[in-house]
Parts: sequence; structure tokens; C-alpha cells
Amino acid sequence: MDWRQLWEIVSAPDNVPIVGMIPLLVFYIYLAWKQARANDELVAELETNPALAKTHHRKSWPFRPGWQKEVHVWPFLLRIEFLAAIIVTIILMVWSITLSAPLEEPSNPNLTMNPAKAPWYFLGLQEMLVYFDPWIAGVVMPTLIIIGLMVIPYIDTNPLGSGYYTWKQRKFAIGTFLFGFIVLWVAMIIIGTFIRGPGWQWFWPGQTWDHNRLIYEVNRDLPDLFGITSNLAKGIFGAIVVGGFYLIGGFVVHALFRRYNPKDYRRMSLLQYSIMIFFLLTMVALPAKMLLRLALNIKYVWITPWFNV
Amino acid sequence: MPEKPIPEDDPIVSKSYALHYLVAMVLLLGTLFWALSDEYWIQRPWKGYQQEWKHRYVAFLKSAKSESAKSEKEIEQNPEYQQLLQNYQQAYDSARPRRDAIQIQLNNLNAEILAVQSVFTDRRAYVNALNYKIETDSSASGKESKQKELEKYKQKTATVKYPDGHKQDYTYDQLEAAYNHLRDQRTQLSAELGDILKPVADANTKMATYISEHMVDLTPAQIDGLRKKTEDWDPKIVQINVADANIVDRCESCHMGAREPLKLTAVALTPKGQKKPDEYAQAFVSHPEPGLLRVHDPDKFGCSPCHQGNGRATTSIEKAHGNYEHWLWPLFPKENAEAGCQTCHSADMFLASGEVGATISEGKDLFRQKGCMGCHRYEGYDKEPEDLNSISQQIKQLEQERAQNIKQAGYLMKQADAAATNEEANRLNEKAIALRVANSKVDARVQQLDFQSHSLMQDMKKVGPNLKDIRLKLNRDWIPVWLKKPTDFRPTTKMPNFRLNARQIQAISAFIWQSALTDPLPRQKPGNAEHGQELFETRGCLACHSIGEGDQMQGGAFAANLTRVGEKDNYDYLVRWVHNARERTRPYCPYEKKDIGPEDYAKKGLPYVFDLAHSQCPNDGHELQVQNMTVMPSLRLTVSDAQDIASYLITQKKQEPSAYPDASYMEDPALKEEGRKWVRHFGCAGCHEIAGFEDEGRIGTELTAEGSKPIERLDFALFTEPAQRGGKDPIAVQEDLQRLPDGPATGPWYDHKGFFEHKLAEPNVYDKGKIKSETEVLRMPNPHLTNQEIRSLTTFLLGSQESSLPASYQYRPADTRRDIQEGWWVVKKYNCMGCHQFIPGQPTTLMGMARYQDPDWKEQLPPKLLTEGARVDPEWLQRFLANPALSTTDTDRNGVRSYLKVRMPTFSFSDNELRKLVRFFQAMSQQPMPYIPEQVPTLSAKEIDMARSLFSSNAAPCLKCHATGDPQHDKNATAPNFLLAKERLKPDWVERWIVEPQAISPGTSMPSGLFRQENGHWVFAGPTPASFQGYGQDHTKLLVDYIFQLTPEEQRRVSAAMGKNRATSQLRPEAGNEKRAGRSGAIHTGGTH
Amino acid sequence: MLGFIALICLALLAACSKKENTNESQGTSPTAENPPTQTSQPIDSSTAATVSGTVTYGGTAPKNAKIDMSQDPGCKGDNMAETIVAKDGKLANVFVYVKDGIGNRTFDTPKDSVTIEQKGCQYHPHVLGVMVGQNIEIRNDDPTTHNIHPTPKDNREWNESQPPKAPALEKTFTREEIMLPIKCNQHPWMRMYLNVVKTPFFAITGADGKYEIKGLPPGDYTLAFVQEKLGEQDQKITLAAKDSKTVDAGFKAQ
Amino acid sequence: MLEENGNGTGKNGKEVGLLERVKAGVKEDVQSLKTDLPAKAKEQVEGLKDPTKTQVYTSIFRHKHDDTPRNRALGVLSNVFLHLHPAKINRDAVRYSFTWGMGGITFFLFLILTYTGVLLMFYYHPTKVQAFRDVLYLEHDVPFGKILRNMHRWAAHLMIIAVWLHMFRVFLTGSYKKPREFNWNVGVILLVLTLLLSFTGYLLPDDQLGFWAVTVGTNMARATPLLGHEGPFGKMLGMTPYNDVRFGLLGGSIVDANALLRSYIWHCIGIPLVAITFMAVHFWRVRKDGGISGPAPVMLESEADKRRT
Repeated sequence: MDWRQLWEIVSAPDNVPIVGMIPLLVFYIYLAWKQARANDELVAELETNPALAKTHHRKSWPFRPGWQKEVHVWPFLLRIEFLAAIIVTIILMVWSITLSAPLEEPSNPNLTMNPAKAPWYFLGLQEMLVYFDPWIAGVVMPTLIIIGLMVIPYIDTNPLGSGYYTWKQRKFAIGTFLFGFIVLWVAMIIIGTFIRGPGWQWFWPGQTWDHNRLIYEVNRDLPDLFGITSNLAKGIFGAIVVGGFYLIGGFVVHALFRRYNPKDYRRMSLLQYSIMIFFLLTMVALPAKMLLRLALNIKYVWITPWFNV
Repeated sequence: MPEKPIPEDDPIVSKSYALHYLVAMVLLLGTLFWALSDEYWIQRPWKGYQQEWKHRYVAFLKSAKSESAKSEKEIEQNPEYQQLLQNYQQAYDSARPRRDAIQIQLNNLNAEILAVQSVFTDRRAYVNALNYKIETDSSASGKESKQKELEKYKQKTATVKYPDGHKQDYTYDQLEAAYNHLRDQRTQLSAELGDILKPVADANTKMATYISEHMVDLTPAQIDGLRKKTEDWDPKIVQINVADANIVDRCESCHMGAREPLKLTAVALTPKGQKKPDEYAQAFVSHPEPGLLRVHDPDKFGCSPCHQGNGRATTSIEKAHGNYEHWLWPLFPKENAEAGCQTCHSADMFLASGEVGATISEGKDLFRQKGCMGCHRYEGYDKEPEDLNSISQQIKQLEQERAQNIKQAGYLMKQADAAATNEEANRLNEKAIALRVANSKVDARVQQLDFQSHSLMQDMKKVGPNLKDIRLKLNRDWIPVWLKKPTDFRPTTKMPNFRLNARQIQAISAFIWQSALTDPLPRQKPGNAEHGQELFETRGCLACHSIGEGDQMQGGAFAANLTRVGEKDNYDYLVRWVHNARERTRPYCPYEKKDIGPEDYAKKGLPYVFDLAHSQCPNDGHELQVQNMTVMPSLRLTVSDAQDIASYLITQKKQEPSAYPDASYMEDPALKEEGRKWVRHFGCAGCHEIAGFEDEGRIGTELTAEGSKPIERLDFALFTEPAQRGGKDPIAVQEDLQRLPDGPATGPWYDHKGFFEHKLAEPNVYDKGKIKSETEVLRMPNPHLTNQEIRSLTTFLLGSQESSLPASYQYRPADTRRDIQEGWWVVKKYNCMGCHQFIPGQPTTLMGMARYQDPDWKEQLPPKLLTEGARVDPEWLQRFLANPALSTTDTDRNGVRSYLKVRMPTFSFSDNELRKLVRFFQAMSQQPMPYIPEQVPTLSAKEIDMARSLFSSNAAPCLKCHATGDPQHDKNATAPNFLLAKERLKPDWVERWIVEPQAISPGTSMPSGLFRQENGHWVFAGPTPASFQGYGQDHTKLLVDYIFQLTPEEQRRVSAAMGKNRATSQLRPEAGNEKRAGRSGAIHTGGTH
Repeated sequence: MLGFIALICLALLAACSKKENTNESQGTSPTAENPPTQTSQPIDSSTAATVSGTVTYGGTAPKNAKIDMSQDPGCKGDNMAETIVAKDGKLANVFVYVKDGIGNRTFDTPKDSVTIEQKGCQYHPHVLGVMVGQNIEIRNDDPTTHNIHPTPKDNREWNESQPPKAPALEKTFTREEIMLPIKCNQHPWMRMYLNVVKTPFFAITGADGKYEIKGLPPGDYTLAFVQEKLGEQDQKITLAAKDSKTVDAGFKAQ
Repeated sequence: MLEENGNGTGKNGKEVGLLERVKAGVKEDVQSLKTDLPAKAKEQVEGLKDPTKTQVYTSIFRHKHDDTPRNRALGVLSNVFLHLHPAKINRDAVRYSFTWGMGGITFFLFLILTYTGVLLMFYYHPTKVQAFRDVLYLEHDVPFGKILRNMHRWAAHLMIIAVWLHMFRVFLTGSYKKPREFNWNVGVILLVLTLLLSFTGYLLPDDQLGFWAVTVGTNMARATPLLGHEGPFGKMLGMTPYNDVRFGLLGGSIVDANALLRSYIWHCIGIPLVAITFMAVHFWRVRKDGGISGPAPVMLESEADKRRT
């Protein structure tokens, strides 16, 4: 166990925010989970007791008749906001005094940094470069992420869970989001920061970042696995596989969604439904491709003269 | 679901945040103060340094002052000072009465002026205002009336009340006159006062000057000034800012003492009671080489160009010294500090200023000496092959041009012949003629280039011997043994250890053996080894070569150790080599790229003669390489002397040559091709001349900017992590480990210094643990350096950086300093410093040898060249350097110092190098070039008589030591012949020399004290004949003029007469009386000593 | 100037609390007696010890060559080389001094000069001992010109001409140096050896090979015997108060 | 003056009359000073006892400060900064566990970044020669320069984390749901802008870290489909390194002086302007969409479809 290496990575000034972000994320997930559970229990109770449902103030926090339903912003909200501002200021100042912003050698185009890393918040994208060509990882993916985020309100037809934490009422939505945010975004950043060393090679935490390490790795393309050699055939084969993924995947999703989430299924229009399936499958495509790459050393699935997937 | 009972009050409304706010505010305030103190103190550690500096320096100055006061007092005790003091007192006393009177007068006058002035200025203001009105009045009548008003006003009187009480009325004009008069008076009196006080002030200045001239340190007054300055110091950033060069150095914010006028040591600045100098004391010391700072004014150069580090940084020591990961120019370690010289002095070969320069100069020299430049290009080193290359390119181009011109001219003439009109024909013919004229210019240019290449070919040297000759020179069976590990045979050899395997050794030896020349070598008679040894030890061979091993070793390290030369060398070849090492077996034609043999000469019907005068290729007329490319000169030995020396050397062996195992495989042609491959692979041709490899390029990386290579580019291979973190040193071989200048690594060594040192100690250390094929493993051989050598080379490499300074900072002088710069390259190239002293204190190889410790042998040391440029006529020097025998026939001798056993060799300098050397000597002695000899006046007969009497005086018997050319006399001579003086010496130098030879060549046999100063003239110290009575000129001048006109006849006459004189004086019995008289005289004059 | 020097000497004298300047320096006498005058730690003269002895020469002494001085008619008389002067197995011209053991005591420089005479183109004496800073007067008694050329290792080198009848030269040497050769460039055979030491505890063996060193405080010392050609021999001795020890040394023919 | 003005009542008489009148007038003036000055001083002191009644105070604060509901509301409504908030809010909306305060913290950090950024601009020149030196200058010379730079950098990182957590919270509480779909989209755009702000700032110190991070980041743009010279179909559309989208981003084919200048201008002017615009919309829409979404009363499964119809 190379503690020194570990410490060097963790204590690099620009990595400190990530190190800080992890416990922060855990804390807030816990906070959300606690409230979601309280709300879910309340919902469960009210579902079984319609009478109470009519009179109950329907929040997990205690309430007594006569208490104000609304409070003044001044001072009740502002005092918290102001306190938050002070605390943020303190944190920021202490951080700034104790830790200096990095300043490395003057830029030198002739001397490549190894590893050359993007700013930490983009490391997820850089990590994807391992599995996809730059045009997907660097352009298509970010665009899809933005579009995907933007279409969420329009394809989430579930009216429940608006304005309060819940799990039971929005299992699918929250599950998908957690998967996207925690696994595909935050985890990828953590991998990119702590795991990827010189040559963008995989180093387990505590493993020394050896600049001379060489790894033998031969990546194949999926068509090669099936002995397809001609370019045209490769193109067609890839198109079939990719198309097949979306068709078959779409069918599987449909089968599952219809079964386990019939209400949403019913509520959704055709457009909403197909968009949802497209994004869901694209999201799944990422770990699927990672799996192909890591487990089977497959580089491309679909090879055409113009682009490779 | 609330588990707890619901409270009565609404928690959201009723909850108090007072405590939260209190804590938050306290914390906020805390961080605020933290930020302030961080800004004020923690980020500005130099403030603490400056506080400490004030305390310590003031304390130091206090103690320095008491010492200084003591020595001042001592000086004041000095009678000379007392005299000055008395003068001062006298001047003061004589000036005082008049001074006091004037002072009183002046005081009165000032009061009167003041009284008049107050009235006068008021009235003048009114007059001026009125004048303005008159000037600007538009009407003539108005002007007139105002003019009248003015006249009236001027006539009106005003009263001046003088300080003594009396009053007087003045009109305006009178007032003005009175005022001016008073002022004139004051001016006069002040001037007089000045005149009176001038002697006093002068006497005072003289006293002060006397003290400051006689004080070694500062005077107490100066120290008080320093102390005041220090006490009044407000902490602030001290910075040197040179905008042109982007230098901002704040080093002196902590290193406050760097430029103080006193010598500050760490011990002196350590507070009492503290044992070891602490961080502060270390930081406050003054710069160790103030002399260096005088040449390199820190206000222009700053600190960081020499020392590196982060000059701007002031936040911590690490930051300021640049000792952190992301700073590209960390402070040079103390022991490598001279690396900084290389920043600007990369064009210099030799640097010395005070005690600085030895390390970097050694590094620069080693880079050439050890043959590093054979594989690694370095700007400025070994330029000749490149220059030759470019010249041959130019020649080729010019020849093409010539052919083109001829073709074109022929075409034009043909056209002209067929032209329609005469005009047309003439025009075309003109063109053809122009082309032919152009060709003549081309020919001239080619000639010039050939001439240059002649020089270059002569200047081009190889570090190792010519391997084309090995069949003639070497014992065949010895070669593989040598190649295996040269240091086993000769521990001090320049040949590095190549780590060859058996197969490679066989192949390489086979190749070089089979590709060598097989020309016959004349047989030599055996010589007298005993005489040979004496010659070897006294002729100067040992200035470069050494003999004996271990403790027994004596001689220089410049050339090979000859202890076992008898095991490997062929006697016949050795004779030829000793006689003239430059003699080649066959000339080499770089144009054809082949060795030219007698058959080529025979083809053209030419005699098979090639030397510097016959250096043209019989086949194509281009310059040939007619010399061996060695720096070994010719000692102009006779053949029999050469045989004697060779006979002696051939006895130098530990085992018989025949004892080496048979290596007849070297004759196997099958091995030759493989050998060629390996010779190319290992770059043998970098140092050796090898058939077929004459134009081989360098195989190593260029090192000109190695020091600024990013650390990431230096391949620490498997030792990257160990180097970064410290740990066991990767070098395992004890022998190599001991080469590390600082011993085995104890901490991290991941920097340029660590890389270079390890690489030089064991070049293939970074191959360790790597799996590499035969051709992939590092080729760099182990140069088996000592740790001092590694330190020097590391310093040199560390300094080899691309400078960010403006080009004007590069030391590339255009004046005579350039001659010095270029000259050192030649001086170092031929190891002139092995015999001669060029700068005071520089040791020579001979000087250090046991033989020359004896006072008699000390006189046999080659002359010191401290002021050579001032001593000799440059034209003579050029002739002498070209031919030190100063004769074309009688060459077995020294031209000047025939009495020396050690021989000034003939180096066969090229014209280029001769010029450089002559200019070097002139520039070193600050002599202008070209030299216009001083005209020595022709002496009258009387003067000649007088001069002769000095020349032959009993008290200064010049000819006793100086050679005359008479063999009987010259047996005991220890100085050169006077007849050489006219051509050789500069008269002004000779005059200085005879007055004080010890100041020009310390330790010389020529004694001082021959002349003494009398009435501003140099007069002879011994008794002078009557004819000198009333002679008012310098006796030295007279003697020099005489020497410069000395004819051989005159010298013979004097020499003969002297012998007689001596004989007669010997008979005089009253010598004892004279002696006593002389003694009593001594008591009188002794005081002046 | 002289007055100034005298003044300083006076000041120094005043500064030294205890002063016994009985130094009758006889630099030329073979057994120089230099009673100690020191400042740092007074030597009690009542306990001072004495070392004396004889230096012998084993084997037959080489016959000293006669020097041919015909080169300079100004040189007259007989002149023998003085490299090894031994008679009856007794070796002269051996410089004996206390090399080690004095510690950090310092001694005053004797005020008296020692004299080197050049007579018959020969130096007198051939071996001389002086203390650091002690004045040396060099006289030329010959009718020919000499030059005095010391070739020191640790002192400053100089070379001055001294015509006949010229005033005496006055010189000092400031660093300790044993067997410092002095020569004359005009008469290559002329050679003498000067020994500059920090302490007054030295002696030179006479023709009978005898020497004596007086006034040593009790203690452990290293006594060195140095001969210009035969080199150095060291002997360790321990002296008790008022001791009078005999320490002999013997050089062998080379 | 006095002579001329003081004789208004009488006619131009003798000098004696005038003098007397002047004397009387002066006497009167002195008397008035004696009586009025103490009275006025007392009045002044009394007035200062309640500073809230002074004209200066009331001109700044438009209402009283006492704890009446009206004044509490006015305190918010009449304040240009605070009227982002409504006067009253849902009583549980002040709970930190619900809101996490991340939106506010993001905004606060944005303000800090603006202030520190403006100060940094005083010392920074976006040129190849100066940029790195200026950062060194900030570190070593400028008073508080080091902490200024540190705060700017760490506030930027903190802001990214805060933005992510804000999005996370909004998703978990379903706050993007009708009627807040559009504001979610504005939020997504702001998220992208935040990342771009940070990314453009990364290059400015012109050190190895920034240089290579930006090189890696912008290299992906090469592979933009259609618009990048290495992207799918890029070659077909005549894309070269000198006219593709990356060239447009960097103002050159490599990260150089132009890239530095572009980065600088985007970082300091371009993106902040756009971001401020979107922030205004974002805040405005929060109010217009009915304040923050919750904490809303929990909804029961049975009510979901009912409400929809």
C-alpha cells in the first residue's frame, strides 16, 4: 500500500474539492433519504386511514393548529440565509488561507503532462473517452446529457412527489436519476481523479503511479469477433447491432415498464414514452459499452468509414 | 410521524438563532484576523529576518567599531599622520585670526544687507509694477504721465534703519547702489574666507584620506554611518528590478548583508551564547566574492541569473529558492553554484575571478579532455569538423558555379560567332568575358577556402589516437585485453569502459585491425635507455604525460600514463612518434574520402612527400590531412634522442608483450563486418580516426541545453519513485558509488543534479532492471571520473541552459576581451598551463613535481607568462610560437632560453591559432594591437660608455647570468641572451623589469633592488663611475637603450673585459675596508626600507 | 617610522604584565640558548628543564666536494660543499627543535637580529634558526655582487641583489618553515637553510654534533632533528621539572 | 456690506446715525446667538437620540423597523435585494433540511466570485507574456493577492458542487414538475454556464495545469460531428484544423495567445452576462411559479389521477 502516493493524489489542491464533495454527497443523500422515509411512512398511514387523510396537515413535521401556516421571510428565512452566507464565508476563507490554488510550470506546448487531465468536473467525460470516440464522449454525450436533463420535466408525467421527498411514489424517476448522477457522473469523476494515472492507466488506490508501466492490451472490434472482414459488412453489422440494441432494448424496457410502472405508462404519450426509452437506453449503453470494453476488450461495435461507435 | 410530543410553541417561529450567530460571528472574526495576520506575517517571513538583521548587525557593528577605532588610533600614532595633524594645526592657527575677523565682518554685513533689502525689495516691487503699467499703457500721454510718476517715486527718499542704530535716507537709485555694493562686499569677503580656509580644509582632507587609505577596514565614522542606516531601517522589500531583462530579485529582503561593505561571516553574526550559526546568521553573510560583484553589478545582473531560484517570491524560503515542484529554475546547490557562470559565459573556456571559476572551468575542460564532445555536440566545442564540412560544401557549390559559367560562356561565344550584327556579337562576347572574369573570382574564393581548410585541418584534433596506425603501432594481442576494460591496464586513461561482451570485443578488434594501414615502417636503431629516461624526465614530457602508478605516479594528467607502454607499443613506431607525433603514415583526402598512398603520387609523377607545406591532394588538388590529429607537439629532438626516449619507454612494462593471449582471430575477415557495425554503434570514431569512419557524426544527444530539459524528459527509468522519495542508492558497484560527489544518495535526488551525477558515476544505472537487447542498452561508456570531476561536469551541465536573459547579457565581447576568450580555448587545447603560469597563483604540472621543489631546479621551470603580452613584441611572438627554436637549421634547442632543460615544443599551430594566441597574450596584458614599437634613441658615445659601465658593473654583472652565445660562458647561464632583446622585447617592459623583476615574475632568478628612486629618477643602487656625476636621467632608461642597441661585438667585448676586471679586483686587498664603509652607509639608508 | 615601531613595541611591552626579556639571541652560535619569553602562560624558570645531546652520523661521511669557483674571480678562498658535515661520526648543522608539545603558548619575537654573512661566496652560517618575525640582517662581505633568493614554501618569496659594499638587508619571515633554502643565482653553489619557528626552543648542532635547548617547561614534547639532506627524525620526550635530559639522535649514511 | 445693507430703514444720513444703527444690529445678533444656540443644540441632541427618525435614516429605510407583520413584510418587499423573496412563505420552507440552501449558496458564491474576479482583473493581463507573471505577481506582491486568487478558485469549485447539489435536491423533491418545467430548463442552462465559467477560467494562469486541461478539453471539439475536422463527416464538409469548431473556440489551431484572450473575455464578460440574464429569469420564475415548490403536503396515490383530470 503506497500511502504516500495516495496522499499525493488526495492532497493535490485541485482534488480537494472532490474529496470534500464525497462526504457532502453522502450527507445530503442521507438527509433526503430520512425525509423521504418519513414522508413515505406518512403516506402509507394516510392511505390506510382516509379519515385522517382529510384532516391531516400532510407533512412529516409536527404541526399544531394555531401555528402560522406561513411565516415572514424577514426574519425567519433571512436569518438562515444570512447564517448560511457567514458559514460559507468562513469555510471559504479558511480553505483559502490554508490551501493555495495550484500554479504549475509556465505552459509548455512541447512538454505533455502525464496524465493530462481536464478540470475535475469534466473528468467523467474524459473517462468516457476510454470507451468512446471523442465525438461521442466529447460532443454527443454532453449534448445528450443536457437535452436529457431538459426533457425530464416533460417526460416525467408522475404528478406525485412534487414538492416533497419521497421514494415510493417516484421509484423509477429517482432510481434513474441516482444512477445517472451518482454512478455515471460522480463515480466517473472519482475514477478519473483517483484511479487514472500516467498514460490514463488504471491504478488502484494505493498503487504507485509508475510512469513506466506498460500494459499489454489488444482491443478488438465486435465485427472481428464474428469474423466479419469486409467494410461494408462491418458497417451493416454494426448498424444492425446498434439498431438491435435500441429495438430489443426498447422492447425489454417496454415489457418491464408496462409491468412495473403501469400508471406512468398509462399517463405517457407516445412521444414522451419513446423519448424516455431512447434516453434510458442511451444511458444504459454507456455501462454496456464499458462492460464490453473492460470484460471483452471490444473497442468498436459499429465501424463505418465516417465514424465508429 | 412525530415521535416526540408536539411542543406548544411553534419551533420555526420561536427558535432562537442567537447562539448560532454568536458562534458564527466569532469564527468569522477569527478567520478575518487569521487572514490579516497571514497576510502581514506568515506570507512575509522576510520581516522577521529584517528585524533580526537589525539587532545582529548593530551588535556586529558595535564590536567592529571598537576594533576599527583601535586601528584608527594606531594609524593616528603614525608620525606621518602626526605630521599631517601638525600641518593641519598650523594651517588652522595661521588662518584663524583673519577668519574670525572676516566672520565678524560678514555677520555685520549680512545684517546690513537685510536692513537695506527689506526697504529695497518693497520699493523695487512698486517700480516694477509701475513699469508694467507704462509698458502696457496704450496712450502716449498716459505713458508720459506715468513715467513722470515713476521719476517722482524714484526721487522720493526712503529711510533705512541700520542694525547699529543709525539711519540714512536714500533715493531709489541710491538704494539700489547701496544694496548692490553691500552684496559685492559680501561676495568678496566670502571668497576671501574660502581662500583662507582652503589650506585648512585641504589639510583636513589629507588627514581623512590618510586614514582611509591606511585602514584595511572601514573607519569608525563609516561604521557609524552604517549603524545609523541599519537602526533607521524600516522593514520593506528590497528588490533589484531590471526591466529590460525581466529580472525582479528580492533576495536581499532576507540576505541583507550580501552587499554590505564589511566582511560578514555566519559566525560573526551568531548571537552570543549560541553555538552554531543559525538560519539567520547563514542568511546574513556577505557575498563570498565581492570582487565578482564588482564586475557583475547586482543592480544590472540581479541575483537569479547566476544563482537561479524564484527571485520574486517572498513567501517562504522554499519558494524563494525555487525548491518546489513547479519551479523550473531552482537555486543551484552551493557546491554547483558556478553553474550560473555558464548562463552568460558559455563561449568562455576558462573562467576565474577570485576563488570562483575553478569548478566550472574544470567542467568545461573535462568535456573536451575526456572526449565527451566526441559523442555529444555542444555549442562551441570541436567546431572544426563542422566548419570544414561547410567549407567543402561551399567549394562544391563554387565548382559547380564555375562549370556552369564555362558552359554558359562557351554557349554565348558560339552565339556571338553566329550573331547577325557586330553589335550583337560584341554584346554576347562581353557577357562571355564577364563570366570568365567571374570564374577567376570563383577561383580566388576556392583558393581562400582551401587555405581556411588548411588551417582547420591543422586545428582539428581527436581525443584518442589514430586507429589507422595500429598495425604499425600496437601489439596485436594486447588490443582485446585493452578493450575489455581499459582501466584495468591503465587506471587513469581517458578511454572509457564500454562494457563490451566477448563477441563485441573480438569483432571490434578484428575490424580495426583489418582496416588499419600496412605501410612499412623504417627500422630504428636501439637507443640509450638511461639517457632516454633523463631526457624524458627533463625535456617536459611529464607536463602532459605521467609515469608510475598509484603513489609513484608523477607528471600530468593531460596525456596518457606511460607506465606500461612497453607492453603494447612497437619500438619503431614509438621512435617516429616521439620524434614527431604529427607524422602521418598516409595523408587523408577528405574530398575523396580515402587515404592517399604513394601510388596516387606516382600516378601524377609526384614525389611521395606530404607535410604542411605539401598538403595538396595529387588527385584533385584539395587540402589533405597531412598530420596526425593529435595535440602532441614535436620537441624537436634529434633522431637519436628520440630513439633514446623510445628505448626507455619500451622498458616500461609489467609483463612481456608476448605474454598476452593469442588473438589471431583478429585476422579473420568474417568478423570484420560485424566489427564495423559495433564500431559504428559505439561511436568509436568520435574520438579515434578510423578508416571508413572519417565523416561519422556524433552518436549522443546534444548537451548545449541539457540543464533546461524538463525533468520529465530525463529518464530515471525504474528509479523515478526511489529518486523522488529517497532510499537506497541504485548504484550497487562500490567503485562507481564512490564516484558520487556527495556519496550515496540519502534523500530524494529527483532533480537534474541527481540525474547527472548518477549518470556520470555509472552511466548505465538507468538500464538497471530493464530488459533490453544488446543494441538497446545504453551505449554511453563509463568515463571513470573522480568525484571532483563529476562535480565539475555536473556543474557544467546544470549551467547548460537556454537563457531567458536578453542576448546582450551573453558574454560575447567584440573588443580585446574576445581575444582573451578565444585564446583560452587554444591555451587549454594544448595544455600550455602544464608548463606555464598564465595567471598568478595558477599551479602548473611541472611546478608540482618533486624534482622542481629543489631551488636549483626551480630555475629550470619554464618561464611564467603573467605579463607576456607586455613583454614581447607580438610579431616576434608569432615567429617564436611557429618555431620556438628561432632557427630553421639549429632546431635541437630552445630559441630563447637555451639554458633550460625543458623544451618549448613546436606545436605546428595553424595561422589561425597563432593569431589567436598572439592576440590573447597582448589582450591579457592590456596591450593595444597592432603593436607599434617604440623608437629607441641612439646613444651618444659618452652615453654608451656610461651605460656600458652599468652593464658591466661589478654591482650588477648582467652577463654573469645572461647567455652570450659563447658555449663556455653559457654553461652557467640562467637568463636569455641580450641580443634577442631588440626584436623580442618591448623597451618599456624591460625598464619595469630591471627595476622590480619580482613584481613581474615572482620567484625569478633576476634580483630586485638594482635601482633605487632618487629625486624622481631611477638611479643605480651600486657605485657609479664619475661620469654619472650630474646625469639627470633615469639610469634604467639608459641601460635599456643600451641593451636594445647591443651588437654581438659589443657584447663580446664587454664579456671579455668583465673577466679581466674581475681578475684585477680580486687582487685588491682593501676590499674589507670598503665593506665596512658600505655597512655604515646601510645604517643611514636603512630607514627607507 | 622607526619611532613608530618603537612606540608599538613600547605599547606591547606595557601590555605584557610579566616581562623577562633576557633573550641574548645568538643565532649564529651552534647551540642557541633562547630562554623563553612568552605571554600566554608564564613559564616558571625555576622548574624549567633542559634537553641536550649529540647527533651522530653512522657510516663514513662522504667527502665534501670542493667547489669550483673559477667562474667568478670575485670569489676567493676554499669552499667546500656543506651538504653533510660530519667529523668522527658527529654530525653538524642539524636543526633540532621542539616540534610539538608547546601547546598554544606564544612567545615574543626577540628584538635582536641574527646575521647572515656572505663571505668567500659562502653563506655563514650554513644552517640558521630564527623565530617568526625575528629580524635577519644579511651582509655581503665579498667584493662581488650576490643576490639573496629564498625559495620558501609557506613564506613570501623574494630575490634581492646586493652589490659589494651595499648596505645590509633586513628581512623577516612571518610563517613557520623548516629548512627553507636560500640561494644566490649568480653563484649556484651558494646555499644555506633557514629555519623559522614559533618557539625559542631550537638549536643547531655544532661541529661536535652537540646541541642544547634550555628553559623548557615540564611536559611531553616531540623533538625533531632535521638535516637538509638526510631528512627528519622525531623523538618523543617527557620532561619533569628541572629535568636535564640527554636525547641523542643518529643519522645513517644514505 | 453691512454698511450698505443695514441702512434700509433710514435715508442716507450722516455717518453718526449709520454707525449707531450698525452697533445696535450687531448687539442684537450677539444676543440671538446667546439665547438660540443652546436651545438648538439641545434640540439637535434630542433628535439624535432616535436615529431612526432622522431624515437620512428615513430616506434610506422606507418603513419602520418594529416587529409588526406589516413592517416585516415591507422589510422584504421594499428592499431591492430581499424582494427576490415574497413577504411570506410556507412555514416549512425555512427548514434547511428541505432546501439545503444550495440555490442561495450558489448565488452567494457567484457574488463572491464577481467581487474577487473584478479585483483580480486589476492585476491580470491576458497575454502570453504577462499572464503567468501576473499570477506570480499576485502571489508575491499584491497585498492580499494570494488569498484573493485562492478564494476565487475555491469559490468556483465550491459553486460547481453547490450547483450540482441544488439540482440534486430539486430533482429529489420533484420540484421541476408542473408548473416549474421551464425553470428547471433555465437551471440546466445555468449549470452548463457555471461549468463553462469555471472551464474558461482554468486556462487563465497559463500554467501547465490549465494549458493541458484546456488542451484535453478542446481536443474533443475536434471530433464534433460535422463541424470538427476529426469528427464524423467533418472531412466531407471540408473541415480542417484551421476552420473547424475548435479553431473557432480557440482562435487558432493550438492553445495560444488567442485562446487565452478568448478564454478571458468569455470568462469575464461573455458568460457572466449570459449567466446573469438567466439568473434573473431563474429567480423571477421561482417567484412567478409560486415560490419554492415545497415542502408541499404529501399527495396520495389515489389523488394523483384525480388532480390530473
